[in-house]
Amino acid sequence: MSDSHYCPNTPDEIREMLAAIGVASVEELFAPIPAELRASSFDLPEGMSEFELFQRMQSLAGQNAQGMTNFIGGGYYDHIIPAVVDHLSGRAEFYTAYTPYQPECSQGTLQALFEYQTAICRLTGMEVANASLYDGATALAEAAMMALRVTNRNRLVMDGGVSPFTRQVVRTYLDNLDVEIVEIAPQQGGTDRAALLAALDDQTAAVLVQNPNFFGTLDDLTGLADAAHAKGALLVASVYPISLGLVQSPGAMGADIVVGDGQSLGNPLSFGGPSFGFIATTKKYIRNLPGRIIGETVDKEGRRGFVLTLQAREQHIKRHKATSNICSNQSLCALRGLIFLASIGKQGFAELARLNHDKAEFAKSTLAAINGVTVVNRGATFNEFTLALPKNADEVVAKLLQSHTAAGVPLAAYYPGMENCLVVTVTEKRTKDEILALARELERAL
Amino acid sequence: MSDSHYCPNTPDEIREMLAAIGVASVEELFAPIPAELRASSFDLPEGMSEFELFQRMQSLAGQNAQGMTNFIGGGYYDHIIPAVVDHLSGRAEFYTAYTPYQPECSQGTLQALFEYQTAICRLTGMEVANASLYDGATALAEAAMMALRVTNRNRLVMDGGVSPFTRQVVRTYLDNLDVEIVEIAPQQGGTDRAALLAALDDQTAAVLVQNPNFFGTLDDLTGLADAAHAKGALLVASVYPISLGLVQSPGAMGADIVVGDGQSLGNPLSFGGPSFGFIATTKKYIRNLPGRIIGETVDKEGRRGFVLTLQAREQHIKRHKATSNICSNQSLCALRGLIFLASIGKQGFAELARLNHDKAEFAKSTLAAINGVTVVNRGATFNEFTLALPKNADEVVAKLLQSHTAAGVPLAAYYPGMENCLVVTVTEKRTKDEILALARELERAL
Amino acid sequence: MKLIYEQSVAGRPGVKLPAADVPRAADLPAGLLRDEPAGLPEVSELDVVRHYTNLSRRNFSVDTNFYPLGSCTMKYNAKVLENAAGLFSPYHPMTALLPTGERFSQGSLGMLHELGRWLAEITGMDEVTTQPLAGAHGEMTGIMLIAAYHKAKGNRKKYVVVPDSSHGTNPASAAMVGYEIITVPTAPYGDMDLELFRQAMNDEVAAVMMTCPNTLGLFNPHIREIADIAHAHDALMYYDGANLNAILGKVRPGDVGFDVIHVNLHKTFGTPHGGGGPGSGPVGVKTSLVPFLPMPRIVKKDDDSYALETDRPASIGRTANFFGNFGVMVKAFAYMAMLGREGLIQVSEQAVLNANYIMSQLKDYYDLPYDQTCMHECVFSAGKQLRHGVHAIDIAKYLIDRGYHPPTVYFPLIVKDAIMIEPTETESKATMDAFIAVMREAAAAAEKDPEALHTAPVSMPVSRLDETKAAREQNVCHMKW
Amino acid sequence: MKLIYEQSVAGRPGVKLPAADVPRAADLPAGLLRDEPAGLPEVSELDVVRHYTNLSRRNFSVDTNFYPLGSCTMKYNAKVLENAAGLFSPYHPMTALLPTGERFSQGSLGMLHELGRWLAEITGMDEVTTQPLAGAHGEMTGIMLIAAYHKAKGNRKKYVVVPDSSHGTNPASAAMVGYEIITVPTAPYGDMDLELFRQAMNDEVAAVMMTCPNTLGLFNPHIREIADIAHAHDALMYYDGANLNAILGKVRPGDVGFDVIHVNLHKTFGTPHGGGGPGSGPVGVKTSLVPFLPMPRIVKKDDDSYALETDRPASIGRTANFFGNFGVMVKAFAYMAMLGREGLIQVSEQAVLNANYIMSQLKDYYDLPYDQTCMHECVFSAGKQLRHGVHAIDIAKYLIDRGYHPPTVYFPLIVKDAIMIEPTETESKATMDAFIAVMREAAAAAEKDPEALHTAPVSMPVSRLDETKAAREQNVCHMKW
Repeated sequence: MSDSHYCPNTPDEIREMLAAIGVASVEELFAPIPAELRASSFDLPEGMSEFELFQRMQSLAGQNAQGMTNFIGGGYYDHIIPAVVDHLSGRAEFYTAYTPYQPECSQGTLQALFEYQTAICRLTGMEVANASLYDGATALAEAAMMALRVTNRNRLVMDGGVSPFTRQVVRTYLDNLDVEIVEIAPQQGGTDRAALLAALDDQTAAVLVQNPNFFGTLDDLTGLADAAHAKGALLVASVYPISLGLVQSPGAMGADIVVGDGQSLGNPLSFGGPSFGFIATTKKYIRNLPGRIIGETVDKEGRRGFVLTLQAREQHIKRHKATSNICSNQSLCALRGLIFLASIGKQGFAELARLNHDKAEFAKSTLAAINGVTVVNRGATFNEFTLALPKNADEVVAKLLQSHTAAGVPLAAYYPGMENCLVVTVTEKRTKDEILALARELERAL
Repeated sequence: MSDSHYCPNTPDEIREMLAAIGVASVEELFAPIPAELRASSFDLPEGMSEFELFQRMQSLAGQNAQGMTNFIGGGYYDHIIPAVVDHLSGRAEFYTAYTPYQPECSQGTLQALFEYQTAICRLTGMEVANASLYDGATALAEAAMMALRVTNRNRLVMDGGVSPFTRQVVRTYLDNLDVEIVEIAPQQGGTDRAALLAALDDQTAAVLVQNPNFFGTLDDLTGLADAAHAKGALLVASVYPISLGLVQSPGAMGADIVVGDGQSLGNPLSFGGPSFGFIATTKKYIRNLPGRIIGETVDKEGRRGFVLTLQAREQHIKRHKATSNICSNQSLCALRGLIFLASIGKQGFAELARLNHDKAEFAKSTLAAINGVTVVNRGATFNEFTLALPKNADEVVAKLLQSHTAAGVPLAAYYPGMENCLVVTVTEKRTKDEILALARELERAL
Repeated sequence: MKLIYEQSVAGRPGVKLPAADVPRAADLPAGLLRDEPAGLPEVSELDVVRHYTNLSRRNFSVDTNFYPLGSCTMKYNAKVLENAAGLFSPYHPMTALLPTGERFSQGSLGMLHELGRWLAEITGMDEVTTQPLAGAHGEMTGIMLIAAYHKAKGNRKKYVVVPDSSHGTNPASAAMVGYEIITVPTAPYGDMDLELFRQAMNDEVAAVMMTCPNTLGLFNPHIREIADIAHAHDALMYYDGANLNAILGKVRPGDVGFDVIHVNLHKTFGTPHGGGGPGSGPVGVKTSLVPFLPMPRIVKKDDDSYALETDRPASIGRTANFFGNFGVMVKAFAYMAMLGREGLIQVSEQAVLNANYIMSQLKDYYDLPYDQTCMHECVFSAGKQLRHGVHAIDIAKYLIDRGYHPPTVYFPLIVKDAIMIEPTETESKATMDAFIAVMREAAAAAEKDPEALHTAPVSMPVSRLDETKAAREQNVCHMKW
Repeated sequence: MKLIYEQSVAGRPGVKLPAADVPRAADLPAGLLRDEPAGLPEVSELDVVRHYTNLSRRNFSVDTNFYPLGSCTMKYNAKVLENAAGLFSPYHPMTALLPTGERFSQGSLGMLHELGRWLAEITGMDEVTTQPLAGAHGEMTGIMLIAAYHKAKGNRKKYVVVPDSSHGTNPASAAMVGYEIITVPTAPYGDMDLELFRQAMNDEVAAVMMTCPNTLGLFNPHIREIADIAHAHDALMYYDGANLNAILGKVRPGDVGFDVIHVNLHKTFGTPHGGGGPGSGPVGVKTSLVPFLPMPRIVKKDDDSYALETDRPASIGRTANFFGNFGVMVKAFAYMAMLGREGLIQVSEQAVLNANYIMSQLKDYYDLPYDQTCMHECVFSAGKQLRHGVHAIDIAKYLIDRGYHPPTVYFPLIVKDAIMIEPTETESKATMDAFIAVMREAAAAAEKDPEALHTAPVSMPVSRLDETKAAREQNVCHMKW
């Protein structure tokens, strides 16, 4: 029966098992399924050996363009990943385990996730974090729903500087609920603070912002937090974690819930996933957090140990009254984030952010020196900035793609009226030479 | 002082340590070295970050020709390596440990090497094997020296079908000893059996043969073993392990010492190393084996365990009277070999050899059908065969290299008079299409 | 073990970064500048390696232990899949979204498209979205699609029906989309009570969510009748794919009346569970729901190239930023390609054989509340053992000491002290026989020495942990408050 | 744990092979055909994975435990080096040996050439061969080069001189090349007795083999004088590079009179030890020995390309098939490139600091037969503990129970119950302090409870093993005899 070493039982063993069960054939075990319910088709290719498979996968990967120089971000960032991250997250005991339901034989995962939660709190300046969510976009949607629960209100004010993809996710999540979402159109790549403040009212559950925003602009959220709080609303900030090596923590700026995407912390681009979302808040809201939470405790002998805690919020116990339907987290990706942060370290993380900033500022001034090119952002940016070109940015980007330079994200598709604008991303992996080459190519294309 | 995370101590810690030692500076610790002995130069490049390093290494590797289609062997073979081999030999507990001097905390390595020794015995049809030697060539040299010790004689008869590289290694090893080596020139790609038998005398310690030989020719060694034994000499056979899935074991053919290179068992080509040499013999010669040997025993509670055994043969105890100067083995490569064999399995290993044979026979008949091309080998071959071309093989190979086809190993450099001859290797990784393409290219080049 | 933070030494340098090849930029304005670096560890690379290597050794996992965690399908994850996923790690998802960018991402887009086609064929659906990031995310997406369907038709719907044996994610996902939940009890024969279901149904029901085989491991033979009843109310049938591993090539949910399905790639298609994720939850739908699928859609053009379609006015929008958990999908795609048609059928046959074998060998030792041929998992109760004061959790902890990851316990909720065993097809008879022997020992120990079970486990770095303390103290971050 | 063979089940299939795309060939002649398949295991991929994963967990290793094994330089092996070596895995060594083949292997040849240049600079030698496969192999190669030198000059040489503190490989390697050994005792001050050495020297001595710092961890300040004496007899000076980690950038053996050196890349240059290998043992020589280096030589041509030189009539030939343990050398090359000049100097400084720190903290607890500033390692004696019947081995086994790999014990042979500690530069003060505390505990336990030390270790899968039984029974292969 078996020619696959993934189904190891031999014909003899299968015979013995059937005899022990008391049936004559494997097919007999499927007897509970009436014939009229049987599959009408199962038209799939023939299997292949591991060697043939790997060749096929190499061929598929080879159909993507090779050696692209990335000046694109838009939520995913091309950062250094120290070799230890792959090696340690590749430990089978981590990646072939599951949710640590049985804490005594899962202390590896549990302690690591507790350390991860700690790292997120320390980065964001918050008090509590969960063990990770799916990604940054769904994390903002969950945070929005959490704010609705916490405040028992039904109105959200969302800044237009939040990634258009993420805004779409938030809208999709809330579409069937009785929630009003007010979006504030950005101005010159920044928040229209006056319009935003004007939109706040006493039914507003939260203000949702992104910092740095989709244009790369940084904002001091302190005033916004105060204004939101004055109306009884929460400030929910989505942040780019690498920026937190340089930029004031959202906690210090007064945010009530902080979310973000952890891809830039040790997770490869991998065409968009998997990564992880993080969410952190203040201790008073802990019972409203979605997702798994790891807590410290002791065993009967008083030894420190870690467990899944506050599970009464969750779907497997609370079912439809749970804080979220989330069951899995992105444990392995969060572990990668933790190992990334631990190996880069406290000073290294600050240096990394600084290096990103320095490279981006160099690129900004270099590109802005091109005739007809101007910087859209008012004020400071981190790692990304927005240029206004003297011609349509879509065309320019398409042209540079041909020489395998991804020059930036053109804004036509996302911000009507910004057809000539381009968001350029510069991480620590981009060299001065690559930046200068981009400038030359861009100049040529204009 | 430190900016490297590989030297972790901080300036504060260094100060504390210096104070504890009672010196004022690290330099003071080097005071025992007189100034006139200090390094006159240390002119090395500046260090770099991990990221820059990996880019440099990618650039270096990229300076090798990419996508070569290998029809070359000559001792190293392009075989399938199941993914489990990398994953399991990549377990840090295996590769960052050292020689299992302390058996209680080294049972992983020890049991694995015991299983490896068993696998080698079963493949070769011998009774005992050591825990691996450096490579196949040095294994033959060690076997030759072992035969000299066992027989207390000083003459070796070495067949010219042994790889020319390996023969050179044997000669180099024995060059300073009082040993005569008689080499028997091959005929038509095979052993000149009559000449070899005629060379045997009662001072001959051993006959050294390779099976299949450098031309790919297989030989039934039984008669040779009998003839050697009749003169009191040993038969030492170097074998290609993949062939042992199909070909009679050297043990069954009467060999006294069997060696070979284990690269083809789960070790990558890696420009020629590391791989491992194996050596196996009969139980009566075990005390003459070079290298580490693992033995089974029990602990005080009667539990099975494994230890380094018969260490009294070895250099760290016997010093200049040791059976060899060998200290390390190629433990990790041997482990790869073991995992390769275990994952391919008993039937799979036979199938693998058959697949190699079928592909090579198909290639042989396909290439021999080209006008002017003939097969040199008389009798059966495994995996490799030798063609006589109608023109100089060096030129043909150089030509095909330009299209990244390594068509085979031309013999001019190794066998005077065989300037038109080419040894072609075909493993299970070469597809029918690649073989047909080789035929087309070869035809075009002739 | 100490926390990594407790190993931190001020000034210990981390991984070296590339040297700056550009001038240092001006500082950010004061209000934006962080006042002090985040309190990350200051440890050497060796510290990191030794810490996480040793931490990993405190886990049970499929690669180290038999892990018959029911409902989670903890099958062996082929190593080549890890290598295959690595091939795609350098590709940026935004590339495909740039003008003309699709042509630079044909490998990735093609893989996703073909994966979707295969999943559609396997489940009997018409189209598939690969965007959902996990099973529960797929459920929510599926319910959103159903909501969009009803909205487009002008249906006024308020309820989602689930059996009481359902996974908690089912009602939770429906609630996330704003539905109220109607729960239908399980009949003594182990399936949703057909009569009670019929009574529960009304025109305000948007969907019926079923797991089939259900969480008792039983296949519901009335599934088509249930679908007919639902459809008569224009309620759509949602298939929770958690147990798909039982029926590959045997039943296609789309054939028997389901309209929407999510597939847990990490369960059925052999991608590793990662200590809790990442998973991946593609959703398949019937034609009537295709207009509502999330954006962007990957389409195959006439010239066999792949493109992104964003002009889909009826779409529910986006459920994630990009294309889903791509790396997980690469592994699932490779898994399917490697096993192929026959291999996948064999998966279900052997999974079902293994589960029935374990059931047959343990039913004399543990109560079997629903004594029928099971599918890929079997659910016992520790009822017999309860008489000696031994609970399912005690059996579980005993197994830990014997080197086995426990089965799922206390789920499904409808079975008292449930013990839910799913061996999967990748385990051999030899492994199961050893497990069976230990389970029988546990049953014997429950009679003879219940106290020993109460104190288990004793062989792990920690014994049973105080969960109440954890919940009370809420110490979820290593920090001075 | 069971052996993999004991898990074998007849008929269990292994990894699937590619389908044959060619016709089946005729069978081999009967005499050549194997009569039955070799008795390899018949196990599933999961069996293999679980078995070797769990076996690996029965090892101590640098990544899991402090491993201060003296003379072995068990430093942390940076993970990026593994990745770097993987980049070169597809390249066939024969490619470079084909006609015009060098131009298709410029990356590999260039790496080897540059590695050789760096090693020459580090050791103060003129040229380097990268062919030797391990330290002992390098020693043998070095002695062969010396023999070739003497032969070419017509020198009649018969002896090689070694100090009694030398590694066993030194005399063994010299003996392999046919030399007789003269052993010179160590003086009370911890170095080869200069006067006895002078007396031992004669014109038939081919070479003097020194380890410097020696196996006591001490640097010999008379090294140049020794070299002068040797050279006066036209004996060459051989440097055993085992302890090179102590003197990077501080001393170059070539500067102080050595003519030949081997370098253990796996010790000094951070490549992992692999459970016993592979290592790599490049050999550096002064100009006078260059003509004898093994073939092929890698040379850099005027156009900066790399080529192989095979026409070297004086060469000793080959010591291995190809270019040495290439993959190991990639790691060493990457290590040197990453650390750079300053980083390598720091390696030795910190290695020496760490060793002296441990020495200073333990010398009140253990006998220190040579109480001087040490280099990268320090050698204690368990003399104090012997008075309570506690041997070095008992201390070692106690350490195992406390999670430390023991230091080297009973070597060098000239120290009674030697305990040889080499922390390496990659360990932090914190790690060493914890180790020091446990070593002090062991010393205290030796006085108070020697029996506890005799029964250690108790925490491992096995306790002390019966080595006599192993040697007597010689059960080295799982097979019915």
